[in-house]
Amino acid sequence: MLKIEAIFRPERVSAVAESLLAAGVTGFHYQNVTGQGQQKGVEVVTGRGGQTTTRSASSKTLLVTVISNDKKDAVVEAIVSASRTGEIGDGKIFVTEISDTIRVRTGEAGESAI
Amino acid sequence: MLKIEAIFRPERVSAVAESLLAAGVTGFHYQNVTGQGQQKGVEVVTGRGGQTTTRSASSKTLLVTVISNDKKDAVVEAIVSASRTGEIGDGKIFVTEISDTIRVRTGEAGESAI
Amino acid sequence: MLKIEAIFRPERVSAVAESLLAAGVTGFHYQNVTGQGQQKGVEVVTGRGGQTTTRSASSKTLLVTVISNDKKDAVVEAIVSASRTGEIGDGKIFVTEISDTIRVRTGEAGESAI
Amino acid sequence: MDSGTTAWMLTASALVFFMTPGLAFFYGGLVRAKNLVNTIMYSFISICVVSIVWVLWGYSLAFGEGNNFVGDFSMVGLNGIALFAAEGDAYPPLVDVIFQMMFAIITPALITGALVERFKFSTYLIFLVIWSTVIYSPVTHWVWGGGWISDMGALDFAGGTVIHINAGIAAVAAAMLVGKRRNPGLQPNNVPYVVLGAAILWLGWFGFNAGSALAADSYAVNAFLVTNVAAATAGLTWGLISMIKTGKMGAVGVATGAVAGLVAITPAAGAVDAMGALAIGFGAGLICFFAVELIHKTGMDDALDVFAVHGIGGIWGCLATGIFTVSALAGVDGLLGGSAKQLGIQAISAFGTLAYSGIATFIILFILDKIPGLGLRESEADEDQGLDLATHGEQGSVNDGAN
Amino acid sequence: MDSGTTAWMLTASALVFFMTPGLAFFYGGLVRAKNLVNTIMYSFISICVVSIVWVLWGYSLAFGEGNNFVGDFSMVGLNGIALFAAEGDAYPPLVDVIFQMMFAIITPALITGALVERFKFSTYLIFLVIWSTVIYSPVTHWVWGGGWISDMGALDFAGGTVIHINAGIAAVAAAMLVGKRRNPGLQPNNVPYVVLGAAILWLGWFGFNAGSALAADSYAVNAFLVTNVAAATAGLTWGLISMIKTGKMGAVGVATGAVAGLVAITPAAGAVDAMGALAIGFGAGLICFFAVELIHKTGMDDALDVFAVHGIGGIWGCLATGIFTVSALAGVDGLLGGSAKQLGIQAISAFGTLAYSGIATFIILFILDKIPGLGLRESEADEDQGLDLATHGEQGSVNDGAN
Amino acid sequence: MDSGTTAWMLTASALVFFMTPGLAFFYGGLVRAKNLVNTIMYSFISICVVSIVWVLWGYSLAFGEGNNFVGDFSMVGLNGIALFAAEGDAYPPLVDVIFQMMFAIITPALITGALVERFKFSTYLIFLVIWSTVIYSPVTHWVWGGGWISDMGALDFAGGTVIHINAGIAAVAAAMLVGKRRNPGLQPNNVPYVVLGAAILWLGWFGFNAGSALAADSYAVNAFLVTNVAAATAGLTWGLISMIKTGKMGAVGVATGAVAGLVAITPAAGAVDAMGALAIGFGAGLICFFAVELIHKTGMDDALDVFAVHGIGGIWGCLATGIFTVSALAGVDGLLGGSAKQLGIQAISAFGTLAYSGIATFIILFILDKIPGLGLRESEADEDQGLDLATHGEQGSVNDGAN
Ligand SMILES: Nc1ncnc2c1ncn2[C@@H]1O[C@H](COP(=O)(O)OP(=O)(O)O)[C@@H](O)[C@H]1O
Ligand SMILES: Nc1ncnc2c1ncn2[C@@H]1O[C@H](COP(=O)(O)OP(=O)(O)O)[C@@H](O)[C@H]1O
Ligand SMILES: Nc1ncnc2c1ncn2[C@@H]1O[C@H](COP(=O)(O)OP(=O)(O)O)[C@@H](O)[C@H]1O
Repeated sequence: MLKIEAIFRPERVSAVAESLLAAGVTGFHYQNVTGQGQQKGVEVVTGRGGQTTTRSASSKTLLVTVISNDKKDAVVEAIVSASRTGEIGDGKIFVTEISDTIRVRTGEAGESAI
Repeated sequence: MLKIEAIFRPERVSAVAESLLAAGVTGFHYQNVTGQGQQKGVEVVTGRGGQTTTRSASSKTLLVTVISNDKKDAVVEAIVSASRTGEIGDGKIFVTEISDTIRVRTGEAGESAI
Repeated sequence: MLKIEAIFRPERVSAVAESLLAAGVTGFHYQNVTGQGQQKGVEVVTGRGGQTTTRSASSKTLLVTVISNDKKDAVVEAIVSASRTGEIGDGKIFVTEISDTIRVRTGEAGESAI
Repeated sequence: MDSGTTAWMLTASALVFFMTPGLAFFYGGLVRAKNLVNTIMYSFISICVVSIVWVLWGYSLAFGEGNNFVGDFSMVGLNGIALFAAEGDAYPPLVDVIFQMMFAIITPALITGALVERFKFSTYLIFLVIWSTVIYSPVTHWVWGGGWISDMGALDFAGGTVIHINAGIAAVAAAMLVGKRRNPGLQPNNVPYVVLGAAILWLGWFGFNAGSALAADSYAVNAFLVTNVAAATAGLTWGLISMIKTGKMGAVGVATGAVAGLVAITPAAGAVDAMGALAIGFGAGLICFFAVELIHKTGMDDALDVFAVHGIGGIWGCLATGIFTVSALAGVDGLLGGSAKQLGIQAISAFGTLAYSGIATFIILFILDKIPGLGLRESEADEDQGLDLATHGEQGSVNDGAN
Repeated sequence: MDSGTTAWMLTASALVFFMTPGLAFFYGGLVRAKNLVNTIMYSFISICVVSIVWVLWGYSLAFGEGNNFVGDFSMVGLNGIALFAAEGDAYPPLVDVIFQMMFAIITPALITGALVERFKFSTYLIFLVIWSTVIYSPVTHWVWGGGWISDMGALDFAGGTVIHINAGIAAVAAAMLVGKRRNPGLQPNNVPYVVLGAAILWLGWFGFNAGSALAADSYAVNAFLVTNVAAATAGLTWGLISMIKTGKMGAVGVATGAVAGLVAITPAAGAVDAMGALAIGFGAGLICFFAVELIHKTGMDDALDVFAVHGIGGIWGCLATGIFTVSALAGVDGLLGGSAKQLGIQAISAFGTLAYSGIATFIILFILDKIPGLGLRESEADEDQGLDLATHGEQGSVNDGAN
Repeated sequence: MDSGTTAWMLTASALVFFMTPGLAFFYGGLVRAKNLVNTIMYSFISICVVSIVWVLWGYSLAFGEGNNFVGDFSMVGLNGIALFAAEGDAYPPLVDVIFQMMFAIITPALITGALVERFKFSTYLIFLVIWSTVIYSPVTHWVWGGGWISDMGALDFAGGTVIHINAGIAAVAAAMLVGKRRNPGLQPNNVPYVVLGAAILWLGWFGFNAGSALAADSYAVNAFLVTNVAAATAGLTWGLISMIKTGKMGAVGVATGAVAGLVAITPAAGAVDAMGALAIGFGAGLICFFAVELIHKTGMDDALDVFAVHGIGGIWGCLATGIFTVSALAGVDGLLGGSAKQLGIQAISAFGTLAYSGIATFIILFILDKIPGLGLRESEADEDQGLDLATHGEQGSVNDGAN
């Protein structure tokens, strides 16, 4: 089982969600995070409006989904295709192996609980 | 060392927290996330009140705790027992092996830092 | 590749961010979480002001960064030095091995995508 | 016609109108985030429902000739009320309809503090109609419509009995019948909303009390002054007690204290001077603070302390009016002026209201609870999920990119 | 000079002033979180820009003698308007400048509901100046400055044509030309802001309608009453329809309904009584509710339903004035009083305004769109990121430790 | 008695009251989220504390006969002030107590913008009492109580020296003594709150300035008009400068500019016409904008720019009154009318206030800092954690399921 953590622009979250469902993902969750990378960041007005400053961090969405190993490529492709703009700041996808999944409602564990 | 990530209904968080402490967990953290799974989602009124739509995603709490391997079953049981309602949407528990833990205050590492 | 998850006091986030960049980290993201550990928690006034109660959970920041294995010590040191106060509640750092990273913008994978 | 008085009554009516949205925020900030919209709606919808009830039959039941106990149906639909001021009128007669309408709106909204986070919204809509008709209008008639309380010579300048004692005891009945929340929260979801609400209430109360002079005159000015003094004193008293007890002065406490002071000065605003207001405010801060503590111990889940603040605060104000009355203003002496008589009259008016409103509200809710399809309480699942989504299909605030 | 009337006009002006910030919150709560500041700014900056335009030339164009269609430049810079009330004046002449200024401010702000989340802010600043000058001032002249609509004998007590039909049809032109949002949201970002905004609008509307009596008299009092009754009825009607259709009564729906009721009663506030207001409010709730549904089906992205609420609501109010007019108040009979004549006049005034404002707004925006460096729409990237950061360098709320 | 004037003064007092909660939101929105409640409380508690000080002795010290420098204790506890208007009074004498009370409340609250996010709350409570007594009341006496500034013939219609210069320079003393914040933030936590606060301030300022006519007359109407014009012009000026410099017009900038305009027109509101107000507003936007920049460079941590906006804005207004005065209104000519004399008098009044308030505030705070158990600053740990939790045990908003 793999955990896919994807960081991308917040306005893409609906597109990514759709794309994931189309790729056969059964569940996921997401949240707002503040992200910093190579992206210049966002320009914010400081003080009372006299200067702007580049806030290096910018708003991103972090989406997490746990999938079976064989879906990895499809899922990565689904996320990339739905969130890529080609500009710096598009985000990253991290893949981690996880050792177990349990479904709270039924208590079932392993692949079938995903 | 294992990282337990549990997703469940927000209103259960106090119950889960208590249950975890009873199971001997030393620390955890949690946050609001938006989750999507098999659950139908929540009905929201759209526009000015003429229709409702089912928002597939619903509010969930994601709680994370790092524990030693031997506590896994007790902790999973603690979470399941405190968050199960038996209805779709109860949530999932994901287990990941982690390689190290460091306590910021003392710098100590490994099991004892958990 | 390692994923470093650090929990620390929210007011330290700028210091940690700077310290990480100085240590050569290329990106990270963070968010507010509610954390509970040994720390007594925060005193909140309840009801209309007649009593205070200790809310065991307190606000923390969770910062996540993915790095190459060789940077682990430098990064941990960077975080610890920037977030330690010496008081209970300083937080924890968790290290997990991850199996892959993909950069959305370019599609490149592995170490170079970090 | 006196255009100055008319101007002030229009302004005062607008200010009192604004109190109900203020209350929506005061109460809304105090509940948990998942019930914020629902709590706001309890107040906001009262504006809609009660305005209609009032012009259709509420005003007539309250101010129609009728008997000692209730008005009549002579002015149903405002029938027969002149559109234009007659010679000698200080203001056009519809001013009374407007100004009193705003009081009728806020009173049932006050009750909802007791029942938030679990009461069934559709039942509440019906409750609003019945309660306004069966309880609010008659009690108003008692005090201002020529009923037994006014006959007795009780002093209630701006509605301590009609509004606060009345709503306070109804809150007890509601809290008892709807039962405790499954899982009450620890902290208010939004303290700025609580302060905003309290500030709007305070602002509106200038209209409430100074408007009750029904003229732009010296009584109005004095009422304005004492209103501010009592609220300030009660707010500070509450804050300081809280600071002494816990080391912290919370905004919620100061705001609640100020509201308690406003409640207490309401009946007295035409009868006491600034020094009396200091005393009444101090008493309100002190008494209501400990009333909250005490009532919490009873285990009754009056969620936002309506009885402690409006009930007890209202009773204190009602009695204090009998104590601090200045004869230059009210024409009668209070206890401090050497006469206990007024205090006795005040006490009777308070207890009459407590008894009638408490019992009648209990009966109304008891019946509504039994009617199939109604009932007082939302389902457990809805209560857990939060009533914003369950009842209104809305969330207080949404900030995920997907929206 | 009548100090009571002066007092009321000052108060009414302050209340109408407050409506524009209220609108900022009403609209601001309805958009997505990333456009909250931008939406608020559309209204707030209108206060700044239009106040200046108004004293420099707007007032003169609206109220200068001029001809049947537009005023003149005789009072540019308020030149020649006496600072002091003359003998026999009910109030100092600057009262008209003030009171009318507040109307001029809110009208273009109303339009912005159609174009939020994508309109270019710098172009909007220019649009404000042009629209106020070329459309708002003339239409005001038609109705209140001695133009053809007033000559015709149309009844428009507080500006149903001038403000609401005018803004409503301008919104259609704006929505058509700026085009659809790339990705409209599902839920409002902040329901309490919507309610706060609606409550402030409602409050301010007492000044708007009762102030339009231009005196603290019986007309003002009646206008106040009918304003409240219509708003309450429309809000409840909307909420109940929504409850019947979806099982849920949302706060956004009730708030929108109340605004629709306020819009509809605006022209009628000096001509109908409380029972007429009940009918107008009920009609507004019903008609505007379904207008929203219908207009959504056309695919036009009038984001916050300005045309359905202000346009259709305004037309309904304008016609309803011709139906429910009570001759005791307005001096003419409505359809219910047996005369269809007034209804005809009302219809002509509505259609005149619709035609002129719709076409002229379309032309203004069409030209602004073509001017290099202007254009109507922010870039796609900015729209996606949200206009708060892109245009104002600000975020609605920030709560990360790093700040 | 003039009921119209009384009605207006009651309304104006209510409007000025509302400014302090408005300020709470204006300031509260600008700090970081962890200090939101604390910042709101600085303003809100001033209502409670200063109301009491004012009726007990503050009013007497300000308006008692006394000497050229300060009043006396003759009206302690409002002793001797008639409850009823005498023959020939335009309004009941308590109107002065009420209206002036609201000014006394907001002035120290203005200062807190300089010291937010680190000042010790318990010390602040004591500071409120002392500052009101030792500085506010005397300076008020100078200008309106028959003291040396009024003797000199200085024009200060609504309190440019008493309120704004006074608070502005006190803010400098406070910022210097309390020292810099450990870690000032980058962005305001809540821009809508900033706009809401600014809008309420603007609304309230109509009461502040037009109420200072002490009558519902032509002066009040003119004051209302110029208030709006100056605020609008300053807000737009600020926004446009910001747009030119940074490409972005932020809501915080426009709101701050509007407040600067309101400050600047305050002393002039009874002496200039709408065109003068345009000039004063433009000047305020321009001067205060660059004052903010300049003062930031000094390194003094006047957190919310109180000195730049209220101090510099107040001085500009004070001098501008001497420039743009229209003799038809003020009875004297300004510089534009050909006389430099008034300008000189204005300058002296400004500098007198600056000197006294600056030095005296410094001394008060210096002493409070040294008193064991008091001190000016919260602990470093508390400052880091945020004063909401540390001082009040509250959080601005809470939205985790556990609550
Ligand atoms: N090493 C990393 N660890 C965790 N998050 C990262 C890392 N690198 C980038 N990110 C996240 O990805 C986002 C986009 O990265 P950025 O470097 O700006 O653009 P790009 O991925 O297009 O090169 C960042 O805002 C940050 O949230
Ligand atoms: N594969 C997954 N990866 C990540 N989160 C998941 C996954 N499946 C479910 N979830 C989370 O668990 C929640 C509950 O899942 P759901 O399928 O609705 O109900 P149940 O677990 O009872 O079958 C979802 O809202 C989502 O947040
Ligand atoms: N086992 C754990 N798993 C996840 N988070 C933890 C764990 N232990 C501690 N934390 C987090 O670290 C924070 C600080 O821990 P705490 O025990 O209070 O102090 P310290 O680390 O200084 O001993 C907690 O608030 C919690 O968020």
